[in-house]
Amino acid sequence: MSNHDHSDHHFIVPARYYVATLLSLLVLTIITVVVAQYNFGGWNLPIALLVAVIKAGLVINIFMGLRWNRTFDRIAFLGSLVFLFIFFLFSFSDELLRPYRNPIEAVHHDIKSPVKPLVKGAEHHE
Amino acid sequence: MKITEPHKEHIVAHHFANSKHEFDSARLGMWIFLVTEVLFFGALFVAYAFLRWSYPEIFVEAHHILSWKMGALNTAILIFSSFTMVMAIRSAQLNQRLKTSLYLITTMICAFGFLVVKFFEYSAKIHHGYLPAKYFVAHGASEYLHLFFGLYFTMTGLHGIHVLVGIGLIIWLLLRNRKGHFYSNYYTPLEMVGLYWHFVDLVWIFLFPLFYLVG
Amino acid sequence: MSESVPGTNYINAVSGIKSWLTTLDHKRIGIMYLLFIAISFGLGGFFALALRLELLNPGQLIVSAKQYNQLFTLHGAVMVFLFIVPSIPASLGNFLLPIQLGAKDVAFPRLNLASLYLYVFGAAFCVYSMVSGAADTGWTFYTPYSSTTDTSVISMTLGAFILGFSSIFTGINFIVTVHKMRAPGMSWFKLPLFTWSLYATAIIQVLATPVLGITLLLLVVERLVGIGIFDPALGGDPVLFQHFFWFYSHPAVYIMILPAMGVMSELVTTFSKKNIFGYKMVAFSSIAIAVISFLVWGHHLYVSGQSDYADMIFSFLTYLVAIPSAVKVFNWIATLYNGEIELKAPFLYFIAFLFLFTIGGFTGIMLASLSLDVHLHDTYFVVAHFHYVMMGGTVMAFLGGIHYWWPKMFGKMYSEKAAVVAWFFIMAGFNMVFFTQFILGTKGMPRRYYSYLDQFQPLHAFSTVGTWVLTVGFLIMAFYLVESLLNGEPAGDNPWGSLGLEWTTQSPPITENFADTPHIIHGPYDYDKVKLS
Amino acid sequence: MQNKTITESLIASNGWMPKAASTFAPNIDGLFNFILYGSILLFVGILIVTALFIIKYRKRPGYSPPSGPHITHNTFLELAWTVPPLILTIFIFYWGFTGFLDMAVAPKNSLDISVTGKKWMWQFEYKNGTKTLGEIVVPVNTPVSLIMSSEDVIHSFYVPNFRIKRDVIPNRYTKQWFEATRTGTFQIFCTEYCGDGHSQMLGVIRVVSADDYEKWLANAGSADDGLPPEKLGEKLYTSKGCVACHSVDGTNKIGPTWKGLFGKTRAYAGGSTVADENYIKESIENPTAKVVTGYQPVMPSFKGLLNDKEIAGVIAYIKTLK
Repeated sequence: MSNHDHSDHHFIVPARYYVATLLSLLVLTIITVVVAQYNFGGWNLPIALLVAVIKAGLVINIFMGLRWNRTFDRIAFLGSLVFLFIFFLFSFSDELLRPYRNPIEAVHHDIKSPVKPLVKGAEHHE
Repeated sequence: MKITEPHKEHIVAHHFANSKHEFDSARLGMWIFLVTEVLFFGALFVAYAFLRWSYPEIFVEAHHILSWKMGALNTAILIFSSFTMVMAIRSAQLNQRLKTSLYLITTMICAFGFLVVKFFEYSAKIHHGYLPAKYFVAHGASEYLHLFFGLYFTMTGLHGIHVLVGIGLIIWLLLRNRKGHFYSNYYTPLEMVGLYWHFVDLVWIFLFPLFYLVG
Repeated sequence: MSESVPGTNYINAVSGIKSWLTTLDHKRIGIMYLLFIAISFGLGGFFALALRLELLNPGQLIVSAKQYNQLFTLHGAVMVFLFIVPSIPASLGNFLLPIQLGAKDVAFPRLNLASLYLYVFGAAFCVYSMVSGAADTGWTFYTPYSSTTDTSVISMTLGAFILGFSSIFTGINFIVTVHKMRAPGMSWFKLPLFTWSLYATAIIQVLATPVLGITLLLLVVERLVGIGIFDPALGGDPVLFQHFFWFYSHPAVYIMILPAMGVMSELVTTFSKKNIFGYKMVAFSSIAIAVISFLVWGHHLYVSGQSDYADMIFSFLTYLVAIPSAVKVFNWIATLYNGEIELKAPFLYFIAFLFLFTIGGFTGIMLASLSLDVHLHDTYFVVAHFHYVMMGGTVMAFLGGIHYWWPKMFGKMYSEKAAVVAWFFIMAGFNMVFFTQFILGTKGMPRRYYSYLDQFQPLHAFSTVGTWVLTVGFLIMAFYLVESLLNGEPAGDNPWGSLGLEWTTQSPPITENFADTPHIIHGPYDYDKVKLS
Repeated sequence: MQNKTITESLIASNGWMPKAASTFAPNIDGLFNFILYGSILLFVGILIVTALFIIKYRKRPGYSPPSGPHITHNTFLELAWTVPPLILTIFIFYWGFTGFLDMAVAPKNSLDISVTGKKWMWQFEYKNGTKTLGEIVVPVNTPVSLIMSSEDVIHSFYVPNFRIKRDVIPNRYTKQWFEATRTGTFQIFCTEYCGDGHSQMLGVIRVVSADDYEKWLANAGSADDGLPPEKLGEKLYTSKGCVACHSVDGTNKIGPTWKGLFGKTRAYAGGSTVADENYIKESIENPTAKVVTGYQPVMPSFKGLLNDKEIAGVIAYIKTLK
């Protein structure tokens, strides 16, 4: 078996890519910190997540080299995100949809205190 | 370290055709391992989402307790260490053994720095009793705040364990690089540990805003 | 290389215990897995016998309620985590996957050995749990029971956690091996269907097992420090645990059954000397099953307080996953058409699978139905259903695979007559045990009951007697297989006249599998195009 | 099993399912039979074809299989065994789904009963404050809503004759309704594994006529006034669920047996005492105060569930068990 195949198969990424990525990541970190000092109400989470996703994209594509990688590595990694999303979506569909049919089933109560009987004056909850 | 000493020729394992075959296989294996890691941490993020949905108020309260400055510092440290990691690999690709070692050492110092900051954060929380339910003794906290800290310690703790493992792997790389194992045609372990280390960075990129910034 | 010495093979190439413990040869690792899996099966079977014996009559017979609960927990945990999940992939798969691809080894032999050691390490945790106040949570570890009971839950959970990583390592190895280690000419559509099924299995192992890992880890942390995510007393949601658990454990069912389906495709082609009907359909349905299996876990939660809308989505998707499985069954039967069928022992297990798995499938249709499942959920009907699928499906295919590849693995034949006798005992015993439980279940007998209403006793007793018949079958099998190892006739390289690549090398194979790297020209089942000399 | 209240036999029925007793049952049984007979038909078909092939194409002297390329594809056949099953399963899905929706929504005028599951008993409470243990009485042909919750782990409320089952969860309410179609006494099981007493966590539903129900509700709790104390105690032993954990014949269950209990010296962590009236009363109202060595502190408090007269009855009953 040929042990030494010196074919030039390793693509060497120019250092400026790495430096630019580092600087972008640091700038994005500063942005997300600064933005967090202001309150955008319901938009706080989406904004923070958007910045995090951009940062993650940079790390994955440049530092981890997925940009220059074989197709299957990409499919595998994107696949993991798809399945994670399925997990999130389906388990959340349960939690989010619970109140709609029997509103009482979405009520959390404290089990440390004895179960409060609902009977007295209990109305129908549909 | 004597950098004049020639590198050691890598011998391709008997079941691979050539070193490219070996490298590609190893990298595919590593990516698939990272896939499992995505699901591993991802499940915790799903748990996070559930708690956030059920008890939004504890996240507001907790975000005043955590120090975003410490978190931001750690973010910068990890990002920088990711940078030094790719530079270490790049140096190996260019047969610059000394530089490889220097970059690896910088990465390791960053990793230790991260853990030191974490140590101070943890001790402050422990001191004030912000702990998971069984040990939660903080005063004036809302009823379910312990849930936040249960999750906080689980997620950052698991991430911290990954950092520790990373440090071990970097030490191993340093030892091997000293023996001259890595050169332009063979740097597979560097690449693998690099991918792992970037993943650790990636997890922190999400942990930081979700725990420290968004209240 | 070793072909210069005639009679050398992977077993006798090097000798000594140490050479086995440090081996990187996928075949030796596969054989060691086979040994440990057989031991686990014996252990799990012992627990099953004990708990069935206890159920011979209502009230106490041999163990207390708590011991009974521990018994069924151990039976489930051992059978699931130590036996059936690794069964076909880690033993037969490890042995055969590289040979079927024409490779010298799996992509990462050291990772393969690490997976074996993790398996043993995880098993040690489980055994520790058994001797230190065995867990009594059921293998499902539902919170809050599992986070509050005083038995040894943590060690059992950590054991399963470690076994999960063993399974992940096998999965990673198989995916890379299939992608990277195929011999020249071995295109994707020349892959044997067993390999396809292992590939689909590996996808599930890699994607689902980490979630089990984190779930069990959270349970351990829950017990140690009380993070409260799953504990209602602390503000958590116990139904969320069920989502976490079944996100792994439903796809895990397909980790168990997909390799079995792969074995079936190999058996039906070899013993009918026919090309498989609908190769691409069978191959793609493996992948389809693997993917859809991630979308159906909520059908375990119809009555658990899950939202009705989620119930609806999960029920619908569950019916979709039934179709590819049914298609496979039809394809196998169509393959028999115009064949030249030999009723050898491995083929008997093909028939057993077809018979039992189909019953398991039809009862699955009942359980997937929303309104009907309300009545059947958590009764003996469910117990019977998954035993028909897991034991009637996976175990039968596993036994078929062992009988089929035994000559290749050890170079020796077993007694065909004894194999037929054992098969009859196993089939009779199995149906006695579990068909009875369908009746019990529809009548309303709940599962995991230590004691029961007097009216159920005749059925329970019949089921218990069935376990004894089943045991006789397995004892006969153990006897003739050991006998074969000691005094078996030499098998020859290709006793079944199969076209599979694994049958072109010697029995048992040499360490490097093939003297020369094979070049693949024909498909794995081209019985119409290739005439064997 | 020592459940003394006789419930209707689940085994004795013509079909596979127990005898139906709720409005849901006919639809569910219909679906069951549809799948069952459809499956049998298909299964027999599969078996016959397989058997025919094996017989016809078995290797034997004088037989050689047809030569020529093998058939590996047949679009019509493949569509034929993919599409009709798909349509059939979607039909089955629809049937099960609509049946399930009927079970999910209770009619507006339903009678509410609160159900509490705890290790290992079922406790029921009516709107007028009447509490019962291990037994509910409901009127026939009336929709009844059960609003359920648990005090410890997950339980599941299952009545085979009604075809209803729903998990009972510690920090949430779950709801299940039914309408009984005939009078009788039916079995309640717990079907979510909940520990040592899981198989003893039973109960009964007594379905009575509307008149009897009104009478029962008006007299509930006072109907036993005429009984002598030890008879009252014996009755309470089963009706309040003591039977789940305590035997009266000396066998060891989850709790100590009552046989010969009275007057015996009981050792517990941190001391011992003679089992007299006060000890038994304390053990009923505050069971975890003095847990006899070798047993788990799992008994729930019966404070408020038994009045003084009833406690006296239980003590009197225990005294008779020599």
